[in-house]
Amino acid sequence: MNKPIKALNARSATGKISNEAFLNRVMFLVLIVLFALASIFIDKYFSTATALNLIANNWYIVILGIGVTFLLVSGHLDMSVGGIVGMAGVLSAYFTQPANEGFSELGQGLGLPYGVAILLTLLVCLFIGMLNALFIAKMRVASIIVTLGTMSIARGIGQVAALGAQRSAGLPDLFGVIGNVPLFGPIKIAAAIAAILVVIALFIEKKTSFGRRTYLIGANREAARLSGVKVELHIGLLYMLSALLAGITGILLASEMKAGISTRGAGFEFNALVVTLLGGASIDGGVGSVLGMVIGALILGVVSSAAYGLLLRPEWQFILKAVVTFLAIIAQRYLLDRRNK
Amino acid sequence: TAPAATTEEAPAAEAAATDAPAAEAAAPAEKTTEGMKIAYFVSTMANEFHQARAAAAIQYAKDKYGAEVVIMDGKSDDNTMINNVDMLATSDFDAAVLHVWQPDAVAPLVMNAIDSGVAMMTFFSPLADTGIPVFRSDEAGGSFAMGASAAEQWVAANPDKPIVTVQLGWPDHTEVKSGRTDPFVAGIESVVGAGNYTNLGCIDSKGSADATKEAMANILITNPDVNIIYSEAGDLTPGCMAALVDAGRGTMDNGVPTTEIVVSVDCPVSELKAIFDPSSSLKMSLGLPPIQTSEKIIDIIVGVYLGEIAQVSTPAEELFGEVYPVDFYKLQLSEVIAWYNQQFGTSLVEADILG
Amino acid sequence: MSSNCTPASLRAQKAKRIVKEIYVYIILLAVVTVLSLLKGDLFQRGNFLFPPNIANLLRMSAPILMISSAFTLIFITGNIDLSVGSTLSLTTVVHAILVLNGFPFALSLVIVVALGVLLGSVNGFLVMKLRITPVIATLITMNAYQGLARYLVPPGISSITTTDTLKMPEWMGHFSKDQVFMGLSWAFIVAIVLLIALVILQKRTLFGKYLVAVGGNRTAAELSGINVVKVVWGVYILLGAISALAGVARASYLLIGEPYTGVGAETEAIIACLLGGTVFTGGEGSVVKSFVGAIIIVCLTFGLKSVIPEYWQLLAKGAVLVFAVVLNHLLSKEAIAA
Amino acid sequence: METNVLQIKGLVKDFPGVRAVNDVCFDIKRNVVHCLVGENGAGKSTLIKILTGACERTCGSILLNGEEYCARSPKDARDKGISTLFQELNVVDQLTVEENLTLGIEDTTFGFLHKTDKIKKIIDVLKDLEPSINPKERVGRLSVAKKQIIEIAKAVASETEIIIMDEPTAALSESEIERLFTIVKRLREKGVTVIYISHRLDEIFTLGDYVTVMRDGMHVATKPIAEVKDRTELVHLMIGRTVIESYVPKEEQSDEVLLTCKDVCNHKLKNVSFNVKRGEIVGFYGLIGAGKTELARAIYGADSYSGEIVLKGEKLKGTPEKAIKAGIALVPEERRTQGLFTLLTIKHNISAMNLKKISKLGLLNSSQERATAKNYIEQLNIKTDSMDKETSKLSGGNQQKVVFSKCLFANADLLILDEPTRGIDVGAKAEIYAIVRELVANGKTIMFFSSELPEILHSCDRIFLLYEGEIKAELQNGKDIDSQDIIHIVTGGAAS
Ligand SMILES: Nc1ncnc2c1ncn2[C@@H]1O[C@H](COP(=O)(O)OP(=O)(O)OP(=O)(O)O)[C@@H](O)[C@H]1O
Ligand SMILES: Nc1ncnc2c1ncn2[C@@H]1O[C@H](COP(=O)(O)OP(=O)(O)OP(=O)(O)O)[C@@H](O)[C@H]1O
Ligand SMILES: [Mg+2]
Ligand SMILES: [Mg+2]
Repeated sequence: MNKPIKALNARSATGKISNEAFLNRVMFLVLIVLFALASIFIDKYFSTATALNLIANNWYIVILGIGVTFLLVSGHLDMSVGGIVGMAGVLSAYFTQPANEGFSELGQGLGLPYGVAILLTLLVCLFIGMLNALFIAKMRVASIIVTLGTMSIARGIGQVAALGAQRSAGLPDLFGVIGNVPLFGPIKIAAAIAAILVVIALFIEKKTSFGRRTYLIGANREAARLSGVKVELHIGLLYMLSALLAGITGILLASEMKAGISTRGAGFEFNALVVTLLGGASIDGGVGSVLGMVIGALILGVVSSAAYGLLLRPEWQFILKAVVTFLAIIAQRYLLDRRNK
Repeated sequence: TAPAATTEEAPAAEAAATDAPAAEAAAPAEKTTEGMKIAYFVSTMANEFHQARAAAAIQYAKDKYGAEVVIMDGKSDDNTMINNVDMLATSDFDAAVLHVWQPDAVAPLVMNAIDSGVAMMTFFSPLADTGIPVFRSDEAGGSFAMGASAAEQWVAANPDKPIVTVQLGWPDHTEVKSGRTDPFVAGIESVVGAGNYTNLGCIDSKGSADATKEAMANILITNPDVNIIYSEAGDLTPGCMAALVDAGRGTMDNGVPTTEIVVSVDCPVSELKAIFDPSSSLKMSLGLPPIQTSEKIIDIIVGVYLGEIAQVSTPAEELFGEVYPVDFYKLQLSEVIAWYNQQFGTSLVEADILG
Repeated sequence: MSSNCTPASLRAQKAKRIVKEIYVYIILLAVVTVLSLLKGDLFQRGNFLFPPNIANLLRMSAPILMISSAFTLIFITGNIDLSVGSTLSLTTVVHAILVLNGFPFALSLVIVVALGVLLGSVNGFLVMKLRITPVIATLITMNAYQGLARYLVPPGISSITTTDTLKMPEWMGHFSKDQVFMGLSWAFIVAIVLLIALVILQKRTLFGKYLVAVGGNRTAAELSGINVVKVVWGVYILLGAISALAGVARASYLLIGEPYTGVGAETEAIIACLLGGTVFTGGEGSVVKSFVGAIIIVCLTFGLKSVIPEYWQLLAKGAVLVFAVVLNHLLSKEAIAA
Repeated sequence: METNVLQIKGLVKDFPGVRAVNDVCFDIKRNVVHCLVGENGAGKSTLIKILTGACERTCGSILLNGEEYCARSPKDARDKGISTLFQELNVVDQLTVEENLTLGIEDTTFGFLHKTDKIKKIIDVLKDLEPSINPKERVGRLSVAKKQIIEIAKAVASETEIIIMDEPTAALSESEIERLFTIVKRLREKGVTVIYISHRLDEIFTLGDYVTVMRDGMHVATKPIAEVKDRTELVHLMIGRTVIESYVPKEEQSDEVLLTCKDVCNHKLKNVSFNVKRGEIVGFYGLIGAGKTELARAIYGADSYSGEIVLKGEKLKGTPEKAIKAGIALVPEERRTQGLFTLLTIKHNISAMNLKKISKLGLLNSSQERATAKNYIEQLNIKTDSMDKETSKLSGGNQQKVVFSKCLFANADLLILDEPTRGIDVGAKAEIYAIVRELVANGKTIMFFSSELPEILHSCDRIFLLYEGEIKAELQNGKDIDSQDIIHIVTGGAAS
């Protein structure tokens, strides 16, 4: 099928920086320029508060983006993350809600301690990840098809568990803590968790055999298998990792609003994919980086907040995201093309 | 606020009216409500008020009339709602209570269903063309009262900071506009007077907590001085509050507004907690009584079914239900709990709310 | 593989091939049987097979039937189009706007189908000319078209509908609602005609053969002088046009222009095609079976409506998709081994 | 009429970074078999692709029958009189034989297909080539060789003035090759010009009238075959140096059995049993489809099998990663799709099979990785200016050396080489043979799978002959080797 031009991830022959580092720098520049433009055209946009808000409001997409980046590098898509976010939120609430006296069916849960509820929720998320792993890694069905299915399954479980609504009644105060611990200014603990995860992911990506195997699989799955990489297991692990990260996101988001809402996370899968693509990853595998994804997330954040500031019409968001992704893909390809000539 | 049927629409309604008895004549002479089947439309079950309303309808219809209520969830989706109405004509239902967002689109289908002997009424949105009975809650009155109360509190605490208000919800929905958005702003205006406040308008938050959070966060970037916020549904409010907390706001100094006052709708238990927590900036919510609402609706539809209430009339018969604005500044917790327990069938005590 | 020639394994393979040919019909039969045994309130006297009920069901599902059968073609070429749902939404809205502003049906139909051609060719352009991977390219347009559809609806209302100054004409619903033949609507009849046309296209024309060639072995097709770009682009355009036709049908059914109406249509089309045994890697697929697959989905969606709560629907849909994937996998094992 | 059917003048083709065809000038006479030879990457296929319109030239001119010629697509080329049999298999599995034969040349009215005599004629050509193929059969169910034959039939049936064949015999059996030769000769009699590309130099001598040698995108020489003295001269022209000294099989063997296969069966293999001793080079020879690749992959654990494969006394568990752990490495048949990570750098390729060795607790040590890469680049003489160059930018031979490095770094005792010299030029081949010998000298054991008999005879101590998934004979290289016998056995005759 169509192969877009692919980038490399090391210093190139002539001693120039690698394509990946090059793209990251370009996208960082784009971020600065966009922020500057937004500051010129939007009153009160240029402020520390805005910058902090960008971080405070986009941490969830960064966490999801980590899993999606790894998968994209290995040549796979994950459209189920948004569904898992919704499901995890509802389940964590359901498991925690008191077991006996409920105000209504929606107030009645399993009455488990919060810690146990989190573990159990993450287990269910892992189960969805395993479904993905089974069908994609083992049966080799196209990842877009499988994950569209598991997206429905995950969100479906969330809807059934929340009876199509949300679970907020009777939740203990503890439920609302981890999503709301303030660090400084608007930055909450969730953002710090995202930052820590990013650092870990960067390390894994570049410095460990696990990360390397991900690139090997993305670059050539069959060669990787014949080189002794347990390809199916590895892809399976990546899907479970992605599901786990989505689960963590869902739990944090539920805690933040102190409610398990079954519609939460709708469209997050697209956002996660967009930021990863903005970061220079290619869907054909072998290329991409977590650092690029983080820059991509910030770009998307600037674009959507600027759109609100300018127009106050949310339908622009759809169009803008589409246009920005399109431009990013085309521009990155053009730049790499010229550079590698 | 009742939209009266215009004269040019009257002939259509009359035509329908003449059809209706014909259909009834075909049915068995004397009707009983025993075993009667009612399709009970709900625009979305993703809302606690609607869920409670649905549960109450099932219970009440069974206990009082021996009738069976089946919930038709519209899933916030026009296509689903319209499909559901379309299927009524060939269905096994004896009666249907509609709750749809596109009254114009379903009007012809409603006539079909009436022709095939299904008794019809509508909740929330009038189906003006059809002339079928409509039941609405008096949301406008409640919204107006809350707007006024919020404005009073803000002006008292922060006389130097002019009011900047924003509404989060559905800018494009006729009933939301006439029942919530506009009266709320009018309430504010009634306190401070025209021209003495800024209205950023109603921002579309696409009916989800996520979208509300995103919208609110972005509003705070460009309009950090916003101070009276009307979050127009219970399932949006968590998103609104999360964005405020993210921005280091969302709090109050022992009931005295410092950053903003947030007003909500539906008043689920979780909101009740926040409203009576003096350190949260969520201070009011428009309580709608689910049991009372449903009981009235079931009584009306049974009336229509038995022919006691006219199926169609010009203008359509419009009935109003009460609302209950829960207001930290105006009501005692004990009163609210009593109302809540009565309306939601719960057994809350003050300790549940105060933690 | 030539070595597997024992009579037993041959017989097993033949049996498998037969199962592969007919299973979609068996599933349909099973679904209908089960549904007619269940007593659902939505069915007259609880009978699913009550003809007006069936006619009703087919009337409202014409759009998804059209899209599913056409979707097969894009799968055959080994590509995918996630933007069909958004195309449906956008064209629904545009049709409603045109009709509201006094355009006659035929003119509006032509304009909207032309719009569909345009939207489809944008997809084709991104995929074939700019060589953006189909999933990404159509995910981009999926969002862009959805955004446009939303944008065309003026602020303050949620869909294109009768206003104070303009009234939706009374004929708006004719195409999808009038019962012209055995309770079926024009839209459904068009869907059937379309199905027949697509079958002929697939089986009897050069284009149909080239679809298989392109999906089966793209380089071979290129080297045989087939203009692969044109063929795939053509399928995207065809799919765009048919989605637009579906958009007209949907607008006519809803009597409004609803910008969210196509959400999830791509998933339904994918499920339908997979149930119909289409091979998503390209080269194989049957328009008729996808159509039957779509009917299965429609039956399940509406048939289960009053049997299980609405909020089970999504889970059920996901489960059916996974079921279809497994079925496809099991039945195509022979193809992989050969 | 011109004697030259085709005149190529100053033809240039640039790819980003590579000049694949560089100022090539030569003429092709009418009604001859004109062979084209050259190392891998010499630019043969690119030249062909320009001729057939599969890619555009950068500059230069081509005259067909004295008139300027430029094809926009393969179909256009065919219409103008040049049809082509491309290097890669180009059939559509999902279509029938008949549909494949007419692909791109169908008769239609208003876009609808209908049958004409043309189909019958093409099928006649096919029947002539291989009577056993049923035109209604789905191509996906046919063997690789039969697929190739379908393509040949299609090219032959097109009855153009010029037919180009780019390595047509790569997948054919001896008997099929013979039939092809007959057809090529018949075509020549009919006045067709055949441009024939092959790496098998014997075929050039058997079939060709003229030969053109290319090197590094440039034209080196064009001569009548009669004027070429022997293979050596041709090889000399191709690479500019002489190669391949003969191998003298080892006299004595170690007694230590390294690998034992007992009754190995799978979809292709039938009760394969043999053993390999430490320090040997064991050759496996058979025609395409004999099951060599399947055997290699089964031992490596890449394919499933029943039966027992024992390495150093321990039963192998049947996955590549376990095989590597046990001390086996495979140089796979298809370099680009199975051996190499073309997107990644040389460095990252070399370390891929043994990440453990350059890491501790899963943490990579990049200086160790660089040292490793440097070592192998020097040891195997990989021509590159940096170890950070992506392998897609290397030539075929150097790519194969990277694959070798990768396997060597896996530190295996037993190396399985499946067609290690397929598609690489003579010079690189010689280097590969040298590497193989050095490995054995260093105590490694080699299993050498090849469908080129000379190569097997040049390199191996012991030879197993495969036919239809079975081992038909075992030979000691050096003694009792009779090529006639071997061919007899691998084509299905009884062992003598
Ligand atoms: N699409 C392409 N992009 C970049 N370089 C290319 C491309 N196609 C071929 N090349 C380069 O052009 C040169 C000539 O390749 P070509 O395929 O013509 O060689 P060949 O003589 O046919 O080799 P072989 O014997 O392996 O078939 C090689 O260096 C190759 O890497
Ligand atoms: N169904 C198939 N589709 C495509 N290629 C196939 C198929 N089956 C086998 N092949 C390929 O055909 C070739 C012949 O297979 P096999 O392993 O049996 O013979 P071999 O003796 O190893 O031949 P080779 O000289 O090609 O290695 C191999 O390259 C194999 O990968
Ligand atoms: Mg070549
Ligand atoms: Mg082989």
